[in-house]
Amino acid sequence: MKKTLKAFLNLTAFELDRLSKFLYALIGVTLVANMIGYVLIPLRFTDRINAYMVQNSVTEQQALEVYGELSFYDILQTSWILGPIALGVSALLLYAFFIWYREWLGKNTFAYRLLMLPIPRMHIFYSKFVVIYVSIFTLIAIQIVSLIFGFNLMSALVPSEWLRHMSFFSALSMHPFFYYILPLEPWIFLAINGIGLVFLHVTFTVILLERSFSVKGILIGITYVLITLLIALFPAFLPELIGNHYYLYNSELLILTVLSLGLISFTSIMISRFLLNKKITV
Amino acid sequence: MNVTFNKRDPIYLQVITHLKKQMVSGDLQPGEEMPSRRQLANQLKINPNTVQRAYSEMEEQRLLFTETNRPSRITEDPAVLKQLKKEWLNQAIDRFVSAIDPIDLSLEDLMPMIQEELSNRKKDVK
Amino acid sequence: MIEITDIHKQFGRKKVLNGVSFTVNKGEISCLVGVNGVGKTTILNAIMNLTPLKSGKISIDGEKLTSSLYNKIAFIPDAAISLPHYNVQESMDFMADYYDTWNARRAKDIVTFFRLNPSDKLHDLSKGNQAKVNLLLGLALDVDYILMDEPFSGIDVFTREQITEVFSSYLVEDRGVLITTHEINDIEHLLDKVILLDEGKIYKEFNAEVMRETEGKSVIDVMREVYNG
Amino acid sequence: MTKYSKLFSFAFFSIVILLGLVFYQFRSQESSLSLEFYTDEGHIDELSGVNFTGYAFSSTRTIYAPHFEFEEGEFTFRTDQPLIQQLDYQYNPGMNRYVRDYRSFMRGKARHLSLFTETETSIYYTATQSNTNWQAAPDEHVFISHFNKETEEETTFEALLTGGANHNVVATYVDDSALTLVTTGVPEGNSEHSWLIYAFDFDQPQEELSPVADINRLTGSDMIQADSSRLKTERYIPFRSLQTGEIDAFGNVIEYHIDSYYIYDTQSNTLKEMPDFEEGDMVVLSELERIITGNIQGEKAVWYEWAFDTQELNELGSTVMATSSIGRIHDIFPWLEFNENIHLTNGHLYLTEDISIATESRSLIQVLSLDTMETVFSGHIDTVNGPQDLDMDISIQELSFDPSFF
Repeated sequence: MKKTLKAFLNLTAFELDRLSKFLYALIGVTLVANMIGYVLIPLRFTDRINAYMVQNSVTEQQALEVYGELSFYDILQTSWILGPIALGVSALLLYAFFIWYREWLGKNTFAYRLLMLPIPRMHIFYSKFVVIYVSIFTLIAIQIVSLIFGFNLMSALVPSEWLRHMSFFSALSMHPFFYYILPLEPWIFLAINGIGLVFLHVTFTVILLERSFSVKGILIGITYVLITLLIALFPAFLPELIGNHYYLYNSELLILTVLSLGLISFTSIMISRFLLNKKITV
Repeated sequence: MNVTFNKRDPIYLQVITHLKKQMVSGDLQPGEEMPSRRQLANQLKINPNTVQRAYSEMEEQRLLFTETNRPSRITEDPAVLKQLKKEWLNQAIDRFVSAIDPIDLSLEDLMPMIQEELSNRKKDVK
Repeated sequence: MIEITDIHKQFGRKKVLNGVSFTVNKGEISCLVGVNGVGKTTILNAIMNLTPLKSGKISIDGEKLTSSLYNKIAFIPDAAISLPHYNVQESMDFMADYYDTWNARRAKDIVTFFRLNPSDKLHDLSKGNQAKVNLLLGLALDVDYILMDEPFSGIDVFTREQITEVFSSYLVEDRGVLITTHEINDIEHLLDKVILLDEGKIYKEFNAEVMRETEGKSVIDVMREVYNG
Repeated sequence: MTKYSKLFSFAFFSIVILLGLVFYQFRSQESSLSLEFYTDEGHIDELSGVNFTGYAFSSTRTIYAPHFEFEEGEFTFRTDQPLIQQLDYQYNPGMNRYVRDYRSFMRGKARHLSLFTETETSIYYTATQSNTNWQAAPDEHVFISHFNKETEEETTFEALLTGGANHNVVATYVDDSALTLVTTGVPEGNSEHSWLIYAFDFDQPQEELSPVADINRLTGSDMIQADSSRLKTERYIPFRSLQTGEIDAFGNVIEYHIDSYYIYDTQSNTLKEMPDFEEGDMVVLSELERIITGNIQGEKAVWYEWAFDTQELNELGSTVMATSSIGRIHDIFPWLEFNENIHLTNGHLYLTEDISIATESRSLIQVLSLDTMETVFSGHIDTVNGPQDLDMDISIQELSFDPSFF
């Protein structure tokens, strides 16, 4: 038991090592773009207010009435902040595919090495999975650190009378992106990550289907995705099917949803295991 | 020690012939330890199982002997060695005679030629 | 003993293996011979559980294929199987991390024997040296069986000699070895068993030495009969 | 160990930061919000049996709008409840109580308080299929259920409502075994919605019900509102008619005027118009056999009891209202019901209003006794810190009564 755990950690650390440069690049882009946003937006705002005050020879108060006070939310809405997040999300999504396909790419068929390791092959599956999740959380954590820094930077760059009275968390929770991505509401955060987890399991399964059956595998994969969608959405459609929206309590629908997502995850793992052990081709 | 084997004859026979020649020539002295089959296989770049078979065959012919847990050695039995030399000579004479048989030459004519060839070879060696 | 019983394999509609059975014994060097595309690599992949079969059975010392198999068999494929940005030492460390059967002393010997430099990066190595690294990573494992796929393909003559030496060295001593090749010349003297594949079936399976002794034919002679006749 | 250092440091970093954010957010919420009543008059005990839900929204303190519930004199926040309970939460205290206490009876029943009538021993539920199936068109079939609180037995009848189409049950009044169904529907031979009254008796259940009254036809008005009774054990049901007032440039009505108040007697199935007051606002309420009407001018209200048979107005006395508008909201939109902020139960009037304090608002509640003509309770809800809490809006949303207290 201890030996397989060590092998799993080895493999996970190894996978992370292969991913780290990519992750550093994403972190770099995020931090640089964020910093630009944190400085540029407040400066542009103060410039505008000052210019307006000079041009129209009015007081601060009047200028603020025209432009409104600056809030952290205004900064959050710019693509300096949202851009890197969108980039990170799509990059990791692509990486979820790349993390498998790279083993077969090029002259180096590293799939040979991985599949011939004297450890359960599902370790490969789980290690790739864990590494993607570690990357997601690392990016989120970096984003949080950056946001805290940015909030303080903005407060330092702009006179406090020019700032709208809005707390750090109010600004974040007002923004749908951050509301869902950051752990502001623990249940929402867990739900989003739970859905992400199931999504990743299904994605991996589809990749393994393709790797095992090639073109036929893609068709099976699409069918599998449709079936999982059907299962996942089944609880949502259940009230319509029963013809009574109050027959099941919301809590029961949630439990059903959790169960169906769990079922999808479990099936995906079982299918992946079967494919990795019996059907995969190098 | 480089030996070229032909591909159509069993290699173990070719190995035996090679070893016999060394015994006859004195390259392998009576009582001398033989290399392990692995070493010999590696020297000759052949399969160790083939060497094994050659060794077994030679043991049967009592050219080699093995004491438990020791490497095989060349026989020290003078009768066997004598027999080997005799056999080797017989074979050589047999081949030589059948080769020159078609040429009509008397033994007297032949002797100086053989003598000359032998002395040439010895010079080459020197 | 690796036991291969009546295996069938199909790629699309093309039947590649059509009822192939043979065994690989410990202490023997066996060779799968056949022209390219005859399914030699597929058989090795199947033994290593790297490709599914349509039907048939493969067992290693009477056991089914599982991941614990890889503590018994090493496979040296005809492709680089370490990361290109790794150097030789890192590649060896990777193996040592996972394999209980990794024999560091033997690995060191092989590095010396092949005159490899542990700090060389794999993507800088010549094709011959890459093949040597592949051999190193497989041969340094204390396993009972070694499979090699086309160990000589596309390799210069000197490297080829070095690799040939491996087969008569202690590195494969007492192990069961299965090689695939379409170039038999260099290794003919080294083989115990020859398995000739043709059109998805075993055309002939024989002991090379017995063939020479009883029929006076070299392996090449037999191959000529099969592929030309 | 160095081999794992990257993995462990990434994992450690993200866990610390994520937990740190959760903790930081928890800290920055200061003490979690807690509410209490600030009593101006009387005693809070007067609110036992009164339950309500509402929200306390702050744009600076919290990241969400916490819904609270006031039940048995205690404030609880929705987010303080276990997750399962939060999910099943209804923004109505009566529904929450039903779901909690009669979970299996409530299964499959629409969560609109107006469809339920509760007495000390029973709960009645009247609904059409469209109440529970949002895809179904309003239809003529009503399901009438009776639930015995003691035996937990449920009896259900299905009846066909004739004389109209597209029915929507608005309220069901109960008197022993006799039910009075108040619905809106399109009467036969008409294209406009109308208030139709049906009668149903549990002792003699009929499969087909025909309307016993058409309020719109009786009043001659096509804009009618019904009293939003919480208990529905009254004999008399107040209705009122509206007139369109101001119309904007696009032809949209932006104001309505109250036209007249009517009282419907569920026993004689007759409708009578009430006399208007010359001046001031008029309020009409009923409880059991009583009809109460109030004439309010500013903060002074004069209360009368109106006899349905003799149509006599009998003055009860006068009270002081907490504000000049409490209990009466004048919405632009003609809702189905009126008296949303004033309720008569057990001889007491319960009035609510959101009052402004600077930029924020607080909810006010006043309880008047019609027996003593005294304010037995008056107070407002605020945070424990009081009005210095900035940007805090506190509002009562739904109020209901637990009949077991009266």
